[in-house]
Order: sequence, then C-alpha cells, then structure tokens
Amino acid sequence: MAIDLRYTPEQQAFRAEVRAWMAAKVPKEPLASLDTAEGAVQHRAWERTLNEGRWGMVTWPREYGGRGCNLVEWLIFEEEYYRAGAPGRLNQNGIFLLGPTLMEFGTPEQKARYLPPMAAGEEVWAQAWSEPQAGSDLAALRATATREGDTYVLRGHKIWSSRAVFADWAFGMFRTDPGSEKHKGISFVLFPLKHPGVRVRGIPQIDGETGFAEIYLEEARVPVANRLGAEGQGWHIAMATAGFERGLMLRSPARFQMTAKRLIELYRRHAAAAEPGLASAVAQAWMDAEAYALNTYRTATRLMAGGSIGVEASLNKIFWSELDLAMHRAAMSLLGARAELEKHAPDAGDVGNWLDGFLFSLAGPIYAGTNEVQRNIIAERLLKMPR
Amino acid sequence: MAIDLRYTPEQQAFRAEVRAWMAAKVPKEPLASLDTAEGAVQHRAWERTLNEGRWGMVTWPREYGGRGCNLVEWLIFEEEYYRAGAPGRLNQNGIFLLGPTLMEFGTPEQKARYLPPMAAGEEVWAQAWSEPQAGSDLAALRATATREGDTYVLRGHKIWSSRAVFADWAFGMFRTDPGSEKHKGISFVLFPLKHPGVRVRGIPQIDGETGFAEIYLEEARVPVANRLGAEGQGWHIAMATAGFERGLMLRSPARFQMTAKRLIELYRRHAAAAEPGLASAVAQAWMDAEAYALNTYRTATRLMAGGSIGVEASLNKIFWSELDLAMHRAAMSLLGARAELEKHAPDAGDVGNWLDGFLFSLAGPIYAGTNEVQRNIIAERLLKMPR
Amino acid sequence: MDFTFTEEQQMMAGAFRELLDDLCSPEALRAAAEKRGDESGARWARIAELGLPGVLAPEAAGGMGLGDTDFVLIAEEAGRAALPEPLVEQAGIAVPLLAGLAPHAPRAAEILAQAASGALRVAVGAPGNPFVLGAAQAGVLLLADGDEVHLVERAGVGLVAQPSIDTLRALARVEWQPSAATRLVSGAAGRTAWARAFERGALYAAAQCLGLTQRMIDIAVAYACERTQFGRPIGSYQAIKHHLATVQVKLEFARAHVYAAAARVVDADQRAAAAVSSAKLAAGDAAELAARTGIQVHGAMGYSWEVDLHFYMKRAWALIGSWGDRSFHMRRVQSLVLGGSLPLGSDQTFVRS
Amino acid sequence: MDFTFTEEQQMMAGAFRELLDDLCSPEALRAAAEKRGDESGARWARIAELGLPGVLAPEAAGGMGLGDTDFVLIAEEAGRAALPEPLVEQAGIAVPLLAGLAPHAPRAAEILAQAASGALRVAVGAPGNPFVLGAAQAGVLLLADGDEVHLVERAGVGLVAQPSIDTLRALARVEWQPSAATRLVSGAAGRTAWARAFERGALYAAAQCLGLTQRMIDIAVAYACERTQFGRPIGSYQAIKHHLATVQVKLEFARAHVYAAAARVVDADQRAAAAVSSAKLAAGDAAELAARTGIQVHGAMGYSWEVDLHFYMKRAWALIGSWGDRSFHMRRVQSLVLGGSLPLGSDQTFVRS
Repeated sequence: MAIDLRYTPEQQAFRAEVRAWMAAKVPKEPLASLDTAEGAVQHRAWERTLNEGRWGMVTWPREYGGRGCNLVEWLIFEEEYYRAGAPGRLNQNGIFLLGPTLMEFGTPEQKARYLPPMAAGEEVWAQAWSEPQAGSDLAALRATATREGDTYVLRGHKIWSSRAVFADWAFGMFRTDPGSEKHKGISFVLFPLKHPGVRVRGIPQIDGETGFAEIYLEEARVPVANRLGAEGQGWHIAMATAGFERGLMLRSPARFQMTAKRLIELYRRHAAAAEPGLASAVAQAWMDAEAYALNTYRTATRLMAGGSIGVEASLNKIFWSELDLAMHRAAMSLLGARAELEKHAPDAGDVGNWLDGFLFSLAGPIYAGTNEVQRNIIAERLLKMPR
Repeated sequence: MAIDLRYTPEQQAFRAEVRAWMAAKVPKEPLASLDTAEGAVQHRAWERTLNEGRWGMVTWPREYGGRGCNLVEWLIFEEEYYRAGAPGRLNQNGIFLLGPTLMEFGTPEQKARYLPPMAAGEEVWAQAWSEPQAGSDLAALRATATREGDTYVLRGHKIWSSRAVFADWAFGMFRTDPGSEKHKGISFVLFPLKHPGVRVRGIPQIDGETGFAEIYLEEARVPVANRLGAEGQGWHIAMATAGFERGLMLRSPARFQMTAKRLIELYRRHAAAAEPGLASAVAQAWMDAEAYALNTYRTATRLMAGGSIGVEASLNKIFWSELDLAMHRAAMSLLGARAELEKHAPDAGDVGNWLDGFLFSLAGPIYAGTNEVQRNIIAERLLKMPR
Repeated sequence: MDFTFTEEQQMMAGAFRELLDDLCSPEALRAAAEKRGDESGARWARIAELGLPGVLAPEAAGGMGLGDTDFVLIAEEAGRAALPEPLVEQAGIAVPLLAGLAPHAPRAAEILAQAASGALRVAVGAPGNPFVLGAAQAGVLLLADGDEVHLVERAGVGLVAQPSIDTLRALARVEWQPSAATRLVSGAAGRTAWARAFERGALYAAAQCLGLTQRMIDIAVAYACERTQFGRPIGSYQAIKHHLATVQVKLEFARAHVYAAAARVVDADQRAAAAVSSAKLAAGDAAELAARTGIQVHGAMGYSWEVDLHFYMKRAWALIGSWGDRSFHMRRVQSLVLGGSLPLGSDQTFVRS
Repeated sequence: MDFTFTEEQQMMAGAFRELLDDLCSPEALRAAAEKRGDESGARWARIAELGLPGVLAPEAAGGMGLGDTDFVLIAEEAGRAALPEPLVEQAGIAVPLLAGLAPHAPRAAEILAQAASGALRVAVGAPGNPFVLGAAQAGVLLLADGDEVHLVERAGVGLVAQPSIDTLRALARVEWQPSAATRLVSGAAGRTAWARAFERGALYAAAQCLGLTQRMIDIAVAYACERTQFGRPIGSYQAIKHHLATVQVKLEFARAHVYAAAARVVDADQRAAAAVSSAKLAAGDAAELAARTGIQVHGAMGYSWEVDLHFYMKRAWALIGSWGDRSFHMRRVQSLVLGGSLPLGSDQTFVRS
C-alpha cells in the first residue's frame, strides 16, 4: 500500500510547534476588519509578530524569510492557523500571488529585494489586474508603460484592486508595445502606490467597507528594473499568477473545514426550528469540506513526488467557491429573522461574521477567474471539447 | 376583486358529469403500454369508448367531435381524467399538436376530413419532425417533396417519430424548393404510414419498448391536397405547432398534481428511513405542482379573456419538465434498493411505474424543444438580451 | 373562475409605480440610506395622497374598501422600488388589523381613519417577528402580549435599535409594559387577529419579493446588454442568458402562488396557510436566486455601493427572514401536506372551507 | 503522509482496463444483456487468469495479499466497463470476508483458495441488501441470519429472480434455512464480519460509480464533439460544456473521498463509517448527475438501445441503491457529524483509532 494517510512523527512535531506558538501569540480579541484603517494597522502588527516567529510564509526558502517547508507542512500550518482563530492575511496578494510568481520569474536581485519584506509584512501588496473595460477579459487591457531610457512611464486606470487602499506596492500588466492587441506586447510591472502620479481611490462596497480600490496612473515613472520577466512576456507571467490564485495555496482547506465546523455548531443551536433539508445541507457541507481537504492532500503529495498542477486548479476553484456559498446560504437560513442584522446589533445573537462571510462567498464564483471561465477551461483543456 | 378562484355551478356540474362517466367507463385494470402492439390495440379501444361519450377532445367544436368547452372546462376534464386513472392518450400527437394546427391553418375540407376521425381515435397520428442531422436544428432538414402535377413525391429519412410504429398517419416538414436553405422552401405535409414507399422501423429503447421509430420515405406519392397551408409556409406552421407542443395543452397540470400526490403517499410509506432532505423535496414538489396548476388557470382565464400565449410556453416547458424530473428523482431515492427493479419483479413492492416515469422524465428537458433552447427564447424574446 | 387582474387594479399599480420611479430613484435611496431609517416625511405624504395606506380600510373609515388582490400589486411595486417607508406594513397589516378589531375595540375604531389616511403612522409587533419595523417613526404601535393585541403610544415604549444590513429598514426591539389600558382584545379574538396579521405579513413580504426579483432581473439584464467582454456584450453568452432565464421561470411561478394566496388569505384556514407559505417560499427563493444571479452577472461591480443592485438584494434577504423564515414556512407546509391534514388532489386546489 | 498510487497499482489497473476494453465491448454487453444474467464463463476465466479474484486474499491462500487501496482501482475499472460478472462482490467482499473468518472457521479456510483463484464463485447476502447478486451462478453463498455468517451450497437454496433494469445484473431473493451445519460464526465475530463486509460493499460500489461516471462523461464528450446542430458541434456550446465540466468537478472530489475511504475501511470505526458513507454519497451523486447529463447531451439518442450510454446509467442507478441507499448513508453521516459523536476540525481528518 503506497497510500498512507498518517502524519509522520516529524509532521506531528511540527503541528505541535505551530499550535504552541499560536496559542501564545494569537490576539485574544478579534482585530478590526483589514479593510479599515484601524484594522490595517492591527494586521500589519500581526504580520510583524508572525514574522518574528518565522511563520510569515513557511514554504519559502529561509533566505527569503521562510522555513523551506513542504506542502504537507504548509497544510498543517494552515490547519493550526485557522484552529487558533488567527487573523486574516493582510498581505495575501503578495505572499500567495506575487511571491510564487517572483520565485519563478524574478531575477536574483528582485527576489532579494522584494521577498523578505513581503514575508515580513513590511511591504503590503495589492493586485492591479482589472480595468474598467477588462474584467474576465484581461487581454482587453489598455494601461500603458512607455519606455523612456531606463524608466517606464505608467498611464491608465486599474480597478477592483483588492487591498490597495492600505497597501504599499502593486503589481499589474501594462502594454509596453503601443500597437499591440490582445495578449501580445504586455509586460508585468511592479509599482509603488505612494508615488508621484499614482492615485488610489477606495471603492465603497455594499457592506460599507473599502476592500477594493481604483488606481489612477498619471505618468507615474518607475525604473525598468521593476519589470518582472522579459518585455512582452507579461501575459505569460500573469497566467502563471492566475494559476497560483486558483491553485493550491490561496484557499487552504482548513479555512472551509473551520467554516463547516462553525456551521455544524450553528445548526445544533437552531436544529429544533430548522427545516429538515438543512440537516442534509449541513452534513453535505461537512462532507464537501472534507473532500476539499482530502483532495488537497492528494494534490500536495503528488506535487511533492514531482507532479505538476494544471486543470486541477480550475476544478478546485469551482468546488471551493460553491462550497463556501452553500455553507453561508445554509447559515443565513439557520439564522432566520436575525440573518439581516449587522454583527454589532444588540440582539445579533450568534450572527457573528456569517453575514460578512455570506457577502464574501457570493463573490467566490467571480474572482480568481469566474466559474464560467473555469468551466470553459475544464471543458476545453481537460475534456478536449471544441472552442 | 376581479380575481375569483371559485368554480361556477356550471363548472361544478361539468366536473360531476365527467367524474360519473369516468367512474363508469375507465378500465379497472391498467392497459398494456401504448408502445406495445397489445397496448396499442387496447388504447385504440379506449379512444373509441371516449369518443362514444364525446370526450375525445372536449375543447373542439361539436362538428369535429368535440364539445366546444372552454379552457377551464378542459382543465376540469383533465383533472377528472387523471383522478380516474384513465389510460394515456394514444393519439396525443394528433389531438394536441396536429389538431390545433389544422384548426388554424387547414382548409374547411382538410378539417372535415381529418379532425373527426382524429377525435374519435380512428386515425392515430405520429409526428415526423426530426431527421438524423436535424434535431433541435429543425431547419437543417433534408427530406424533400417533389411536385409532379397534383402529387408530391416524398423522399427522406425521419427519426424519433413518437408513436409511429402503431400509427396510421404522420405529419412532417419537407423541402418543396430543392435549392432552398434553412427555414425557406419548406412545406408541411400529411402522409399515411401504411402506404407504398413508406417504411417504418421501430427504434429499440433502453426500456425495451419502441415508442420511437424511423420513417424511410422512398418515393412515397401523396396528393398535393395533403399539404397544410401554402407551399413554402411549412416553417411558419411548424413553429405554431411547436408552440402548441410547449403550450397549455400537452402537459395538463392534473398530471403533475397526480404524480405529486403519489409521491406524497410513497413518502409516507418510507418516511421512517428517508433522509430528512427528502421531506423538503417532497413538500417542494407538491408546492411546485400547485404552482403549475395555478399558473395554468391564470393563463387559461387570460386567454379566455382574449389574451394570447407567447413566451409563457417556454417558461411552462422548463418548469414542468424540471418538476417532473425532481419528483421522479425523489421517488427513486425513496425506493432505495428496490428502485432498480422492474415493475413485474416479484419483490417490486411499491415500485409501480416510478422507474418508467423516471426514464420518461429524463427526456422532459429534451423533447418539445430542449430546455437550453427554451432558455435562449426567454432570454432573447422576453428579456431582450442580444443573440 | 377568473385569475386575471382588472384594468383598474393594473392602473392603480401602474400609477404607484410611476410615483415610485420618481420617489425612489437610486439617488433618493442613497440619501435615505445615509440617514439610516429616518424616513422622508415628504415621500410618505406623496404616497398618502394617493390614498394607498387606506386601500384595505372600509370606505366608512375613509378607505378604499378594496381587498387583498388589489393590495398585492401595490406591495409588489413597493418591493420593486425598495421603498424605505413601511407602507406595506401599515396598509397591508396594521390597517386591516385595526379594521378587524374596530367593531369590538372603540380605540381601534378611533384611529382607523387616521391610519388609513396616513396621518398616523402605525407600527406592528406581531408574534413571530422578534423586531418591529419603523417603530421609531410611528405614532402608535400594535403589540402582542400572548394572544392579546395592545395599542401603545410611541412615547410609552423603549426602543433598542437593531441595525440591519438593509440600511433603509429601521428595526428595533420594543421594550414595553402591557396593561389593561393598552389592551384592545384578548383570547380567541386576539389570537385570530394576530393569525390574520401574520398571514398578511407573510403574503405581502412575498409580494414585495416578486417586485424585488423583477427589479434585480431588470438591472442584471441592462448591465449584461451594456458590458462587453471578449468583444461581445456579456448578455450574448449562453451561460449568462441561461442564468437569467432560470430566475425568470422561478419568478413567473412564484407569481401564481402569491396572487392565489392573496385571493384566499382572508379565509384564514389550513389551505390559506399552505397557500401563504407556498407563496412566501416561492417568492423568497426567487428573490434569493435573483440576488445571487445579479451578483454573478455584475462580477465585482455587484459589490460596489455605486451600483444599485445592493438595495434590492438586501431588502430581499431581510424579507426572506421576516414573517416566518424559510424553515418556518417549509415546516408548516410539511406538516399540512406530508402530515396528512390537508386533502390532496387536483380537485382540491381551489376548495375553500 | 502519501496520497498517491504507486506505479505498480496503476499498472495493474491499466492491464485490467485493457482486458475489459476487449471483454466488455458494446457488442459483448449487448450479447450479455440478451442472456440476462447468464454470465460468460469465458469472461470470468480470463479475469481469473489475471488473479484478480484473489487481490485481497493472503498469499498463503494463493492470493496477492494486497490491500483495499490496490483493489479500489480494480473496482473502478469494473465500473467503467459495466462488467457483467460480479468480480467486485467476490474479490472485494466475499474473499476478505472468508479470509477474515478463516482463522476461526475451518470451512471458510477450506474454500478461500478456490474463491481467490476464481474456481469457485461465491455470492454474498449481507444484512442491509434485500437481494443477492449472482446467486444463480455461484457455487456457494455467504448468507446472514442475524449476526451469524452461514456458508450454503447453491443447491441448498431457493432463488426468486428479481429482474433489474440493469439486465446485466442477476438479482435474486434467496430462500434458505440456517442450521448449525451451515453456520461459520455467530455473535460479535459475525457482527464484525458483516460490518466489515458491508463497508467494503459500499466502498466498492462507490469505486464502481467513479468508473461509471468517467465512462459516461467520455461517451457524452465524444458525442458532443461529433454531433452538429445549427452548423456547429454541440460540444462547442457553452451550455453543454458547462454541464459536462460540472460533472467532472463532482467526479474529481468524489475520487478523493473514495480513495481515502479505501485507505481506512479496515479500521471499521466511526471515522471509517463516515468516510465510507461520504464516498458512497459523493460517487453516487456524481454518477447520477453524469447519467442525467449524458441523456441531456444525447437528446433523444440517449433513449436508444443502440447508444451504449444506457448500460452505464442503469448500473449507476442500481449501485446507488445497493449497500445502503442515499438515505442510509446521509442519515449515518448526520448521526455521526451533527449528532456529535465524531470530533470535528481539520486536525481530525486523518485521525485513526
């Protein structure tokens, strides 16, 4: 039997180490939302604390602030992180998206420059993917980077930049070849947000927060050295980043298993009044969260044995986004008349963060490539159906 | 208050009349399947009995064998028909599809020739819509009707002709203009099935019966008078027929309300072992069957007040086909280990016709225009979305 | 047997719709949301001018003397507009509650005309709802103490505001002391009054969900026709079309339930209960799907406060949990239908006791 | 921690797949269906030559001495081929049941080697299944009388055939008399033996559903790429693509459950029960959706006996109801997970007692 679903003694020891550290360091009170000014400060402080324990990004090499952990150790770390109720990661655009991209496409200088402060949470990153006329259709982008000697002059309008309001840096795609169309002539450029010619405007959200922003680039000048990869290679790099976004790291199974556990606890409190279908919905949520965890371990150990990740990323994306939505819909049903209350309402009862989570889960099928696009990818690349 | 959901005394009397007649005449034992030779004979006899009571097609004018009933009376008739467990209608392609089409497009001679024996069940009709390369895309049809004086010579290959194995006549579309493409140059022609040059071959089905057939037309000669409407008007007429197919008459609400009632009885027998979600699925089925009935009365009384039916037909088609599928899936779940048994198995228990119904319900989203096509129609015609 | 609305009914609803297009523009809603529940007296006055608070009041009390199948279209329009003021609760629940009690309770009779004209704002705290809508803005409140119906001045109660995600809804828990002086009726009369009020509450929440669903479809369709991706309007893609068509199907059949429930809510029998629960579930499910689909169609844009969609989504979520949540109504249907107390069969659909 | 199959495991499954492509061609299945359960001795002999009946038998009994994570891929291939012969039931259930009893029951030990070589056909009538598969073709039957396990000669029982819609499955109710002479074990030993047999039955039914799902997807994709409508292959339409992609997602995550359940079915504890039920539900649901989607994609063609799809659909429906139907497994998960007996949390997923 090659399949052996047991942790090694080393893995068990690693779990114990993470658990002990988290028990000692995780703030006892929840931090303010990381999409508020107050919350951003608190979360930066937490990232510093994490980095002091060298837990900023455990899978990275030690030279960049990591621990060189393998994927199973990463999964264990995440399980303990969620188990401890530790804060959300302010810098997730950096550590989960740009980090792996830099690791693959960056020069040694770029890695040394950007990765350590990223792991340490000293430089917080935003993504600058979408433009008003380029959403799912990223190839329609219009923002330009005009070369003048060793400088790029950035012009354009980026939108739906998550976290940009409180971030330091952003990464995005720009046309470096002005006559180019679609996927060609695009380069991948890093730029600071507090910089002449860069203006960030928060987008008021339906929950009143500003997790998204627009970025206006009006002749912002950055060194050519800020380009990742070759000129014109931007699309290729961005697709790799999007793969990381959908792939293994962004949504660790522990997150959904924790939601499933909370949902079961909620169900138990409301079981007497719940319509019977909810019992099945909640049990299904638990099974699906387990399936996502099992499948992630399956992929992780396959990758550790030298495999590579492809269309699985699209399968994962659809599965976790629909699971997350289903869990939050069930929670809203269980909360009944209180589901509409904001969490600070006097009679909010056990509403907690369920409403915030529900709003966020509605976006699951949209971001990181809409589920419609993912289904096209599965049909065309895995099932080989005609375009 | 204009909305008044009460039957008039006349409508109540009509119901009583139907109920009394059905109680006296409906066969006590179920007939053999109408897709078998034995069943076809039995069902023809039943159609004769129905016609003796002048119940063949109650909404038709008396001169064609009907009673001139309005739509509410038709709904009442159908409710009592299903309540009595009366046999399926062997001639449904005639009475529900071709009948209304003849009424709208036929000459007085054609109506007088075809409608009375249709109502009487003396001439049983099959449809000949599809061809091997023309399914949802009917406009791709290739069968031809070549005019020679007062005669059409029919050539081609029709498929998925429901009921054709045991029918007398068929109606279908043929290209009368050999150089035409798509919707143009098509005519609507009636032809006998027991006729030189017409060969019918039953298609073995997955349940072992032959509800479908192929029709090979090898220089079959019919009079030009068999054409319905003008030459080249076939597409227009066929679209009207398809509207009747999806519209009010083919699937009367009583049918689904009867299935919902049987499902509830099945549920009650299996409730102790059923997973809780099935209680909600069964209750939902009852509500949806009621919704379909209510909505049909809504449409019927609107039509009686002079309205017309349009995209509602597509909404109806999607709703009843999904309802029927949901009910039969729930029944299969309730039957558990016995769901796979054929109804004549010694230990079939209460399997009854559920498995047959389940197979048939799987086709619901396909025939009478696939639900995908119906959704396109709703989006484009009702919601005015771009093609 | 007639299941069509009259021309007059459609005209009245049409006139209200035109008024609401004016009164509840996105700008007006945005302004109201910032005041969080401090509703516009001007908007209420314009609505009262149309006589709408008194649709269900007898003509003798200055009302229109109409029935639930008249008001159901009004409630639908209020939903479609995400009207901030609780017209539906006043006209659809409080006024018929007062009208029903008036013969037995002089104080109910006294205020009925004022309630029907809209001069007096009446909030309702019915059994089954933990919070009261519009209590802060009301002149009087109708409150439940067990089966009893009490009429209490606004000044005589304490309010604990309960912020809703729908910032156009002013919800509160009411702290008060019942007394003989506040009691209108008790016992069976009170129980029946509250039961009818609850059924109307659920019915009109369902009617609002119809309007909300239609509005969310309309917004999503407009966006899908305008927004282009990969060189085509996104509304030309089959996936988007099919999602929206699916919502439209749900809406159409929810309408049948809601209008039928309106025609029988007065019966207050088991079959009316099944009809109202079916209506609430069908319309709520349609609205829930419309909200989800609306967000999907809009993409990230759906999260922006600048896009109007959120007003209607939030109202839908709020109404789905009010006047009996999904579990309450589903369990009630199950108890009636699976439990065996309701006779089954197609000849039973229109039976009335 | 390793969740990958070895090259040897994949090679054995691959060899079996190649054999089945030959033995279970559509023509072969059509021929078998006409004989309705009179299986081909020739096909069984070819499979036995590969040693597959003995995968789970100890090497001392002439078996391969392998485990459930080896056999799970074999069961998947049997499903993919809609194999008419009950190899999965013999090799996956009967043989490990006999092997487990052999130390305590000399008669079990006696026939184990014959069962493992395939020379003797063994059918299993386990608690929870009303019928026995392949009883008519078996030499002996393992039957339950309460907790007791009995071994009975085919000649010693009466069979009442129960025609299944899957004409490749020969089902029967078995009429028989238990006696001291037929009893292998009783009491706790019997209970444990049957519990393990039932879990393996459910696990391997789930594994077959994986194979069936993959096959139905493959058939539908092939048809969608070939069939044209409105001038394009129907597989180029978004609606068709998205339907099939949705099935593929369900399949992928069902695999995770089934393979994990294979690794822990031997534990026979609460967590194994939850794993097996999750696997059975996930794989059954995937197969059910694949069948429905397959029919939708094929249109009327899916109803034709000439199209192969129906063999796999029918097998899927049969397996979904066998070894615990959907209700049984869902209720078991609810009892474990909602009822509170199973500790929850991501650190519990791989815990073994």
